[in-house]
Amino acid sequence: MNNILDIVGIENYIFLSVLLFCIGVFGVLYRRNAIIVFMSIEIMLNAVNLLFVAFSTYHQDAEGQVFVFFSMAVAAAEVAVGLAILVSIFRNLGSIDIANLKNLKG
Amino acid sequence: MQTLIAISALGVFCLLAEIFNLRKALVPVTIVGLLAILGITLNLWSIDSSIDEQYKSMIVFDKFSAGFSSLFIILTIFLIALSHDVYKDHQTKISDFITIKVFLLAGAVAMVSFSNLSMFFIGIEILSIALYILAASKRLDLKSNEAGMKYFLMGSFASGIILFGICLIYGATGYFDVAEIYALSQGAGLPIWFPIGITLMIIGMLFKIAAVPFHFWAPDVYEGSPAITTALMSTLAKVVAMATLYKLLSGLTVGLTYNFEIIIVIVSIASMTVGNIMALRQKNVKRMLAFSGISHAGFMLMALLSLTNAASTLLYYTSAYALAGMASFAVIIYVTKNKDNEDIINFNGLGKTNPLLAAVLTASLLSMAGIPIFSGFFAKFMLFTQTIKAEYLVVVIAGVINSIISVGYYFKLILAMYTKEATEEKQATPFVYYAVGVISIVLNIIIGLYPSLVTNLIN
Amino acid sequence: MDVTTILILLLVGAIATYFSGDKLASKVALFFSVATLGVSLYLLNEFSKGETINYLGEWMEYPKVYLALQADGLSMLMVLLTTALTPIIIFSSLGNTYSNAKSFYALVLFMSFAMTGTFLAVDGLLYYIFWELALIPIYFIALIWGNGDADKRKKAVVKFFIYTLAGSLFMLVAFAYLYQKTNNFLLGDFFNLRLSATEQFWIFAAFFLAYAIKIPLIPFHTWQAKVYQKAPTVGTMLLSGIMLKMGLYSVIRWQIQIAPQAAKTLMPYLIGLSIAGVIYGSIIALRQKDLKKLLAYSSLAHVGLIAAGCYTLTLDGLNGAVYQMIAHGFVIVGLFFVAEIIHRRYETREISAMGGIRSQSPKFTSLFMILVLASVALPGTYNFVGEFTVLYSLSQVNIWFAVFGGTTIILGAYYMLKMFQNVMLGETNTKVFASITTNEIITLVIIIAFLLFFGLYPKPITDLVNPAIKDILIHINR
Amino acid sequence: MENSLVLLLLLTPFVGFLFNVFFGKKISRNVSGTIGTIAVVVSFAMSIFFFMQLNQTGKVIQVKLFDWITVSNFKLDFGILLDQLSLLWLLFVTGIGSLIHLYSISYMHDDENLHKFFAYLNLFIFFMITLVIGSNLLVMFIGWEGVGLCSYLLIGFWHKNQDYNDAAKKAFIMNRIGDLGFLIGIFIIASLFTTLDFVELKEIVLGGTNSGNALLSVATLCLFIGATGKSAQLPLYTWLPDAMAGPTPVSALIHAATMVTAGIFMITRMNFLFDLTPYIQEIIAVVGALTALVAASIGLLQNDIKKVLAYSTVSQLGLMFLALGLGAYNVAVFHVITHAFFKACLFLGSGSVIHALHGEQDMRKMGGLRKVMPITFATMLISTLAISGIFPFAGFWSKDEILLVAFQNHHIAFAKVLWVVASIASIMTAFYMFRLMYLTFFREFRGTEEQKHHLHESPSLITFPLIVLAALATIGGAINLPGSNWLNHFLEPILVTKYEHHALGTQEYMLMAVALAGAIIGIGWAYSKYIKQAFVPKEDSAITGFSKTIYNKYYVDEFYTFLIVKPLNGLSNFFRTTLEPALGKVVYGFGTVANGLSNQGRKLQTGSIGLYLFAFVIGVCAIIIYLFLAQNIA
Repeated sequence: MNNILDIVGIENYIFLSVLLFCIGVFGVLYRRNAIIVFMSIEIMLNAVNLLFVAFSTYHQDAEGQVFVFFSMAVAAAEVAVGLAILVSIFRNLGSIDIANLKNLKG
Repeated sequence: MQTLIAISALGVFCLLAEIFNLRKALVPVTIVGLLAILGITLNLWSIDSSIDEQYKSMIVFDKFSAGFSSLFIILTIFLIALSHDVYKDHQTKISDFITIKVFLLAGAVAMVSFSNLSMFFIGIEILSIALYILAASKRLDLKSNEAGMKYFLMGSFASGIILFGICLIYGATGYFDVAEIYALSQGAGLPIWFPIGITLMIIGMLFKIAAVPFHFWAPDVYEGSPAITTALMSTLAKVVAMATLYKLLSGLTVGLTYNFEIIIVIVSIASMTVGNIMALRQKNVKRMLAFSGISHAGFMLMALLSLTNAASTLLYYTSAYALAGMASFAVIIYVTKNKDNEDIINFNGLGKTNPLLAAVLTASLLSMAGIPIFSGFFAKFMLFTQTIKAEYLVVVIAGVINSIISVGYYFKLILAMYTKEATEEKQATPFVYYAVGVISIVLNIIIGLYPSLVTNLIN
Repeated sequence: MDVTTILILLLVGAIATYFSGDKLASKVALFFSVATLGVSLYLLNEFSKGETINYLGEWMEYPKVYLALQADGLSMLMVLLTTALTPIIIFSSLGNTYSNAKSFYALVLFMSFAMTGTFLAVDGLLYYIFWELALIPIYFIALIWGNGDADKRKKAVVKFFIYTLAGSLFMLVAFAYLYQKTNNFLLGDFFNLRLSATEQFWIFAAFFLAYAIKIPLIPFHTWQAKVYQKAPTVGTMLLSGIMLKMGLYSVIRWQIQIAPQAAKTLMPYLIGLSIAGVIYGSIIALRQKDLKKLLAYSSLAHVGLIAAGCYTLTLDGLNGAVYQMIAHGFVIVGLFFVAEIIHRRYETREISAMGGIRSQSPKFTSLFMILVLASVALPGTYNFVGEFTVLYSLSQVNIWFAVFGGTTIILGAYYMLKMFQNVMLGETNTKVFASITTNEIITLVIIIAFLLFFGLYPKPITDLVNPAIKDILIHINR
Repeated sequence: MENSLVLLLLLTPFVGFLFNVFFGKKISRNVSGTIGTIAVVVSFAMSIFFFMQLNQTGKVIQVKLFDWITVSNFKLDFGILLDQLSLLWLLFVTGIGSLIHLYSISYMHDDENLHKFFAYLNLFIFFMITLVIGSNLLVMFIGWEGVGLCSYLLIGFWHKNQDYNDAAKKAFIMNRIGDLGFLIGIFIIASLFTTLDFVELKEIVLGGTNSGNALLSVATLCLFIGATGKSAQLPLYTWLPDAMAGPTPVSALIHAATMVTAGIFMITRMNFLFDLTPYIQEIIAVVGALTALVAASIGLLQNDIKKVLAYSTVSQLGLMFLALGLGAYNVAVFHVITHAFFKACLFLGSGSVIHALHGEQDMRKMGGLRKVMPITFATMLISTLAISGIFPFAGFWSKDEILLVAFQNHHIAFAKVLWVVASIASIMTAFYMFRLMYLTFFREFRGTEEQKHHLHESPSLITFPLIVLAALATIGGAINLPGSNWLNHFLEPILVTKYEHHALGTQEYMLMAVALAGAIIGIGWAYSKYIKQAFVPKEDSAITGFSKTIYNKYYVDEFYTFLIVKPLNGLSNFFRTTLEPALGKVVYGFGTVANGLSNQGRKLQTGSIGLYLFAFVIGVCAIIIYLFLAQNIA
């Protein structure tokens, strides 16, 4: 069977995932609710994952897709830790607004 | 490779120890285990830089990785030794902390011995996640939480960037295997996103070593985290990141392009200057050392300007820096143990109440400031010579000026210890602080007097 | 036996002193310093017999550093200056009691260890290490045992430390640069480099920064007066008696030899600057209210003249400079000790609070008088020999240098005699001046005897130094 | 043998010094004085011995003790040279020295630091001998500075009085100014001839053709500056009058007879050089004449008996320098010797007067001492006649010779002018000297009753030296009577330009007559004023007009203070209070700037994650963009 990329073209995948990535970045930059920030980060990571898959098809080898599994696992672990921290913050602070975290400065 | 396996095994053992109620014995056992592993690692010099067949294209355990791994192990030993006293109040969790540290070490070793980008990614994530946890490990302390959160957010952001970088490289070359990529990178005709990928990865690492302008997290996180975690970050984590960055660049590319060297030069100078200048007016010691760490990162970046032969110098600098840092943190942890903050005032009159620790701290600060016979001096000197050879005199001049500035704040601490009157009388000091402080500073001086001990490990 | 013995002895002495406890510390330190003096005299004898007392050993492979210790006439003389002054200084300090004496005397010995090393090392990095090491003990001595308001002192001392360190770091860069070319730090190999004019200029400048701050030459002298004033007298003696000479010695040993071309081109300006320092120091000394500060400025003037001698790059200039170093080393130590003697009795260094001491303590007065006369280079004292030679060399370069440099003869007499008059003469002081102790007399007499003897018979020193300087000139005029 | 004798000559005073320093306090007062005196007498004996020897053999004695200073192109040994000149000086230095020591035993008897006094005197003699017998310029310089030191010590001998100390300091520093000149001169000579040894120098100079060498003129000028310092010539003379703060024997020995003549000695030593530099000689002559005039004019109105003598010393020295400038070294030497006799006598006499009046020095409070102190009066009268140049006293011959050479000189265009100036000076001399005599010894006593009650002639220890000196002042002229000219012959080996002996013609007699007349006029003037009109000088406050200016020494001291001392101190203050802190601030400046930046920088570290991430992203973008641009440009 012939490669989907012959039809669509790898560039588009790249542009798409770059776009996604940037959306993630901006989300991280401009949202103050920790949960949403997490999600934005997830978007970034998934944008990359998407690209991985695209590339792996492009190169016709599986490594890329394997890597995606790695990264997903890692991301999950990360988020788990992140949420844990968030919980304790919520206990102490009663809010999950990252803008309130300004005790350490100077 | 044995090292990595052994470390992971040790980590697992620690977890089991929790189950079997071996908490008391945990610390000593772990230390012994690590010493054994150190032995194994050092033993590897008989087999010189050979890729381990069994894990083809995943792990390469050559002199570079062996050298740095041993440094990491030593540092971890110190940290674990300290944790015995630090965590004696919550014995229940001690095994967790130790386990995390051990796994963190595993991640670190993985980072300096990867031969495949996936390995590198996993390593760095193990390290980071462990650090997030440790940073936030004081659950009830808001500062600690904040530190953890900040570190987590920015860290995972950086991970995203790194991942993107890896992805682009993979896209450009079709390989995760370092050797393959290197081979390809020599030939022309790689798509534009290959250099972008490299750049993004480097930026990610620059974040990890807290180089300007990616340094903002460092002071806050250092200040907020528990002292022992700060110690870990400023010694182990920084060194790991630096080593990895070097390995990445030397592994993936045929030397840096001129433009990229310019960037390194700028970042290096900026880091030195910003770090030192900012440190001048800090009251909190941990924060001060965070900034000093930033400036040291700037120094270490010099090594990247002569990629081909700076490995030994880098190892030397990092060990000098890390040992001095470890010594100073041993003292800092002791002094600030029962304090609510780590301000310099707490060090007043230490010269009288506890001359030995004061001497240790003084020595370590002098080493960081780069005063002779302490290894810090030779480290700086080697960097300078190498950078002059690479014809980046301007960086050297900046470095010199910065070392002058740095004396300013290092000596604030010394002055406090020797000229101010003590606020409280001497309290009992657990032996371990003396042990860690003295041993590490002695090691520092020894490699100062015989740099070849370290420099000969690599090259 | 070679020169390492001296270093080892001093180092061991420092350690032994530290562990001997506060009671014994001063005695032990004194013992070791005297022993060192003995050893160095023995070595001098060996040296003059033509025995080789140098030491050359490997130290580091990378960077390539040798333990290269070499004693030619010049180094030998400077080492003797150090090992002779150290016991005198320690002995003079017996009259005081220091808290935590063991650390104090240990630091003193350690400092003299470092300075001796500086005078002996002919390997750039080794030399630099000693150079820096000498800084640390004096920093702590001045910081912890100094006098006056703690914060002011701290400010002065830290400034001193950072300032001198700043200077020397540039010297380090120069060494790093040279290391690129030779792949080791041996002075001998540095000579053989054919450095371009620009290289020489920059290297010379880097060295100059280090030395101008250490010596100090104007306008780099601002640390001096305050530190001299704040430091305990022992520290001041070490600083003014020996440490300044490190800078001047280094000018001869390193700076003008490694970059002779630059030295030659810059000569007029360097001499001009030094002489400006002479005049500046003398004038500013006229109106000092604090005895130690006055002496500080007087020594600023003197070292200015010495530096001028060094930069003439002539045989006489260098010889004279060396003579002056020795003479000044002794006389300034003596004078600071005099200040200390008065301080022990009057608890002040304010000149205005003194006066009318002569009628109470004629012995002390006479000794003080002789020191004053020595410092104004009266013929018959060794200072005259030095000053004459230096001024002569200046006159050979350009008569006007000699004229302006010579103003020190007039101004020196002016401020020293004025000081002497206000401190010692006049109506008998109401405060009782306890008669001077035997120890104090011995200390002063030793110094004076030295100055007078060599003032009349300088030949031994001349014969010791001359060959060394001749060799150096060969390197300069290569 | 000879060497040891030379050393004996040199070192006995030094031994005396050491002895008095270390044991003076323990032994009785008279003993220390006696020892001090003996020490000098021994040297005197030695001098005589060598003098005799030289007279018989005519062989100059040279002794090289040891190497001293070595510089690149020549060596300086510590050598001794006993030739006609040095022996001549030795004779009267040690001779008068011994007399004055003798005198001091009694004069200083009540002083607590008697032993110190003698120690210093001995030390002075030692250095003076060194100065005189040194075989090269630098050894001479040792003595040169040494005597300066002793003069410093002795002027400030009563150290509790800060004014005296000031005077001492002034003397030393003024001398130092000269010494710098001297040193520079030495340097130039050394670089020209690569030796400082007198004998060698003379050979080289006479051998080579250095005349007209500009540097040489500079050298001699510098030497002369040195001389002006030591011998109190314009413009450096002001220290000498102040030096009268010292005990009177000191004034007699150091500031009249011996030390102040060192300048003349040195120039005479170097006559072969000065002969080559006529311009400098002219300068010397002019300076000498002017000094003579100025000092004499100041002397006219002084009321302090010692001040009068001091100024007269300055003016006499001026005359000697005039002679030197005219190339008549032997005449200068002649006057040095006679002057030593009568001036020493005068000082000692005044000392005896002061002694009798318990320290009163103001002539306005004296008078009528003739009857109570006959010996003092007689001796002083003789000396006064001598200094005023009355026939046949010593001063007449020497001074007349000076005027003669001034009148007959053909090298200097304006020699006649100089002659006139000198003559006026000597008329003034006659005037103020007799003014002194009249005010002190004639008419009735003007002091307090209490003083009058204690008036007495001084003990024999004081009067004996007076008598001896007076005798010498009378007959001293014999050594160089126009007929015999023994001194001139004696000095011939030293001097290059032979002094032409002109037979005593009418001109000479005329000049003598004129000089004598001048002296008599002066005396008459004084007589009419102070005896006939019985005039007594007014109180200081009452003095007005030009005489006030003169009385205040033309305000030269004030002028110097204003011109040099004040600016110097001002500068010093400026440096201390303004420049130093400024320089300090510059250094601190770096630190301040850094700290300031630090404070600003800390504001950036707001703690807001958003900002941090923003900076992060900016950094990323910046780097990537830079790379792109660089790529495309390249």
